[in-house]
Amino acid sequence: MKKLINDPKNVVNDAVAGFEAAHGDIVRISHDPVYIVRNDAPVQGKVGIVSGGGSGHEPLHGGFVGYGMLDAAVPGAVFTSPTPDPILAATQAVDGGAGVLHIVKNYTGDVLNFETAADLASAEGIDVRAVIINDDVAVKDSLYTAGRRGVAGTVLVEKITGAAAERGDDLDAVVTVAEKVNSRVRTMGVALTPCVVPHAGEPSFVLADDEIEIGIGIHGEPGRERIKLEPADAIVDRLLGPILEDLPFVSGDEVLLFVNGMGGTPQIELYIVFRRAAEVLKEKGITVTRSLVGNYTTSLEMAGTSISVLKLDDELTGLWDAPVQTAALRWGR
Amino acid sequence: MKKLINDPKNVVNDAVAGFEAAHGDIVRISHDPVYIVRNDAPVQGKVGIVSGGGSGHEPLHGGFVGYGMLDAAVPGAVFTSPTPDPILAATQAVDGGAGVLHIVKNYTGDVLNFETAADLASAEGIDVRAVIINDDVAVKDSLYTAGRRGVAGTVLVEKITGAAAERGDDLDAVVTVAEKVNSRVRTMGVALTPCVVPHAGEPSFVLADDEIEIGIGIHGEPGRERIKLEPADAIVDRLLGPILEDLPFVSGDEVLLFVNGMGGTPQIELYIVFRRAAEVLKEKGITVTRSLVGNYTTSLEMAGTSISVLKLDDELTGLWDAPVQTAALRWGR
Amino acid sequence: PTLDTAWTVRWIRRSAEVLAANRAALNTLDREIGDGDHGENMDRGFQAILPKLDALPDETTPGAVLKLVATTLISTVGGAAGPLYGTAFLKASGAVGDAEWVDAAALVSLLAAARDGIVLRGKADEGDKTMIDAWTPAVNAALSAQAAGTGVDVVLLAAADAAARGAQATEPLVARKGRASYLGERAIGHRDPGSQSTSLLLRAAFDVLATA
Amino acid sequence: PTLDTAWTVRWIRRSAEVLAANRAALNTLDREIGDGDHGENMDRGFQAILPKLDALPDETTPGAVLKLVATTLISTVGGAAGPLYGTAFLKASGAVGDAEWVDAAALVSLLAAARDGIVLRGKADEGDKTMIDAWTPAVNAALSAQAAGTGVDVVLLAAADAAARGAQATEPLVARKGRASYLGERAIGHRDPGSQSTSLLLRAAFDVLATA
Ligand SMILES: Nc1ncnc2c1ncn2[C@@H]1O[C@H](COP(=O)(O)OP(=O)(O)O)[C@@H](O)[C@H]1O
Ligand SMILES: Nc1ncnc2c1ncn2[C@@H]1O[C@H](COP(=O)(O)OP(=O)(O)O)[C@@H](O)[C@H]1O
Ligand SMILES: [Mg+2]
Ligand SMILES: [Mg+2]
Ligand SMILES: [Mg+2]
Ligand SMILES: [Mg+2]
Repeated sequence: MKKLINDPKNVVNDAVAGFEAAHGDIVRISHDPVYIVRNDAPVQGKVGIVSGGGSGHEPLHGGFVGYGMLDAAVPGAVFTSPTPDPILAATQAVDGGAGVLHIVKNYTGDVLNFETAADLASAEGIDVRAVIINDDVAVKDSLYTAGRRGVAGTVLVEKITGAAAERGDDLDAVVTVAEKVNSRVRTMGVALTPCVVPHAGEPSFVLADDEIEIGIGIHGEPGRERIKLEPADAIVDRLLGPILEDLPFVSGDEVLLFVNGMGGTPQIELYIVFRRAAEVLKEKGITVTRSLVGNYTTSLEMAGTSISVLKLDDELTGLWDAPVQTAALRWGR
Repeated sequence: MKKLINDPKNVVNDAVAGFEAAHGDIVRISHDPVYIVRNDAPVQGKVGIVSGGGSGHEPLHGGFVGYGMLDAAVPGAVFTSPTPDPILAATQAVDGGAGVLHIVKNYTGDVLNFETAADLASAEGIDVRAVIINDDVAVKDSLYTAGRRGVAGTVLVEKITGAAAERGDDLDAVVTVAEKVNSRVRTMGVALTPCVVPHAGEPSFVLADDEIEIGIGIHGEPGRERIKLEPADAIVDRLLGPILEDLPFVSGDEVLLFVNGMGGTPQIELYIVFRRAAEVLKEKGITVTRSLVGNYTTSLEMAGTSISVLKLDDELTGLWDAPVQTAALRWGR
Repeated sequence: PTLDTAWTVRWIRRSAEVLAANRAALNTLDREIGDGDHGENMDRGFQAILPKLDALPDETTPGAVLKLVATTLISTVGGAAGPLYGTAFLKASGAVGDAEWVDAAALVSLLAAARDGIVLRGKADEGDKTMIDAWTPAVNAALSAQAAGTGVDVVLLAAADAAARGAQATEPLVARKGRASYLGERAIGHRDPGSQSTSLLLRAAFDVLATA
Repeated sequence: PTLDTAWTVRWIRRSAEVLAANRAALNTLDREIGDGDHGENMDRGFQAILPKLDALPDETTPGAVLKLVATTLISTVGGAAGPLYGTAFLKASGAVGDAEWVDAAALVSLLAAARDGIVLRGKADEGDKTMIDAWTPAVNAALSAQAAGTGVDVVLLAAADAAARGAQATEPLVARKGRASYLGERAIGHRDPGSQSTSLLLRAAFDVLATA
């Protein structure tokens, strides 16, 4: 394991300190308990948006704290949900009197810890609601499992919901927007190489030199199936098929196409993936009107990609286009 | 070699087509010869800024085409300078009557091919000037070599020079700004793992499990020395020392600190690097007033980082802050 | 043997030792069908308890110790295991109340309350390939032993043995809760890490009794 | 033997074959002290020439063939080698002018002009560990042979042999131009890839003469 780290136990603390040093114009940091909060929090009268989860997916979530997106992010240890204390503290820090929304990826640990924090915050009189993100179509038979996982689609939920809160929507309306985005976005990923959790020091799984894992999770959890490496276009077709069938997306839809890098994949490859995905959508009569390409929901140094497709309408497009000013996503200001 | 590609020979073409599909709001693409040009080029009366070089360093340079930065980028084959034809065509496409600046990283191939293109463009009556970027302090004895290499500092030159052109500076003034930035920025990098050029199919160099390469180039060229892996803070100190001595940077300076990812390094590690670099600068009385962290000048999937420090003054800070709208760098609009 | 405050403290200390020793092994189990951090999570939580045990007031009850464990786990472990074990210890603490020691009947209540707490939060059934597959057999075995009129040592041993068998019995299962549920058939042949840590915890409870 | 248009075309075709066969070997040399693409670059350039050779008009001169090679290399190779070899062939073309065939004296001028073109663009001195270290000995050997009154075959053989020795002699050198110059002492022990491709090109020039 070769990493640019000091003590594996300090990875998150060191990184958060670096984030603070780099982005003091956008965020403030609480170091104990650890959370990242928008510089001007709490914004009076605005619904506060808090997300969080295990570290190792950067820029998710800290990179999305700022005007028009998240009010706070709570990073846990690498790939481990944060505990309730920092979630509670972050919730308090962003409460501007209009209530707080928790955006939670659907993992047992995240759900339970956010639940506990929400209970504690409610007990202190804060109106807290949660939306659980589960955009990953790789998980089958979700009725009989912990359900589908929350993966890269989370970025789109955070951006659009953040814009709704910023324009002044009340808590109910913000929840409705978040649920709407979650219900209209589908994602599937592939891994070419595993990642190495710093404290573990070993790869999270092993792939042969000619193998890839279709349907990989963002913590290196194995996916749907392990197959031989194929040309990029064939891999894209494998990812896009289940995505398009699931909603389903149909001819005439306008969509946002998001090609996400898992952390270790060169950008040039992400654009090769985007090319084919856009081509397939076009063949099906689906119009790509917005796009996002880059490392936005990563799994440390894993090589791989995920494709997300979000069915847009005028409201979602408008909220997507609204100004945002975070470390990792910025436009309009 | 596992990559999300189709035919290795089509890597650049496929990626450029994907870039076009994703960023049609910002750029237009010429496919034969291949170059990427700002949507509204040529901008009448504005100095055109063209850069380019081998592919594999994305988002450099295509990701920086757009308002406030480059007018065109010319991607060569992976790690291979483009030929004069596309450089000439891009130069013609961005000439708005005020002349064109070529921003060229200091590699023999880039310098020679841009030189030939400039000769051809001049022969057609376009006023072309070139600035050669050589920010890499890893190369010693530069008097007796091909000189220092142009590495990540190029991004800063492109941003600031682009802003100068956008505000209406004439060609002489734009050249002066570019040279000023180049003269005030210093960079050094480290590799933890090599990269694999698609057509080669083999790693560009071999590092043992506990070895790192200090002073690596952005094409996987070996660097100053190969040492055993050390904690991140110690590695940062090794990179920053030669940078600060070289200009030199001194107490009282205001700087832009840029921690660049080589492509395969998780963002969390880049922030660990940033933390220490900012700490060292602070100890030396140097103030970090602007920062940039991320994968901006990459070497395919290489794991590693480079640190760049740019000595700011009011003019450069103002130009840095000026609006920019490109695929990879965007603010103010 | 008496399950008093001293036993409770010894149990938790021994658990911390055993989890530290099994950190890598639990990580490996979790890497195979989860995300590889279960050993890390449990070790972090129990290490955080140790200094607090040292700072406990002289006059304290088993229930108070269990509550301290609960709150510390909740605030340091994270992941799925943090809230689940945290709730388990919280409910266990509630079950023993202010008593100065735990008799066999109270021990059964303690274990049942812990298990019920986990089910309340995690909604897992037996056979879902989770820590419940260690807890439920343990509770059942403890109940049988206590009903047969045995002492706390035999009850604890029965619980620990049943948990160990329960953990092993997760191996052939397909998971329906937790991260392993994403794997479908591919989870078969791997032991659930949470059931293994449960087995380690209950074994420690007996071991410190035997070695007191 | 005569160095006419047919020879020139055969030379370039053979060069394309030899470079394709040595693609990986040249990449490897370049990977060791550069960026690993020299074989790829040269192969791409010479493959691009082949269809153009087929399309040449019947009436053409050695100089016109060399010019076609030059422009094709310039517009397809990129990197350092593209402009350098491009300029070399351009100057070589200029040196032979409209002649229908190249005699020994013209051959020496051709080689010298090629070498001078490379120096003009790349500013390398002998001993800088570049392709010049193959070209300059080749030019000198050709000149000596021609001065001694030998035929074009002997002149070409002398050039090819000298280039081969020159390429080999780059191995102990520290580089002062090109990417290898960044390496300092670490370039020692590795052959310069451009000197090797020069040696291959000049050998091909002789070989197609011998086998005509
Ligand atoms: N819904 C649930 N009910 C009971 N136990 C569960 C549930 N979900 C997960 N677990 C237990 O938690 C263990 C994983 O804990 P841990 O690895 O620490 O958390 P995470 O899965 O968040 O990484 C599993 O092995 C399983 O025993
Ligand atoms: N300034 C120079 N003068 C002469 N030859 C040079 C010079 N710089 C580089 N070369 C030659 O070019 C070769 C490298 O070519 P190539 O690998 O195709 O280009 P690049 O270095 O751009 O990747 C070197 O081996 C060397 O022989
Ligand atoms: Mg976890
Ligand atoms: Mg090259
Ligand atoms: Mg786990
Ligand atoms: Mg090369």
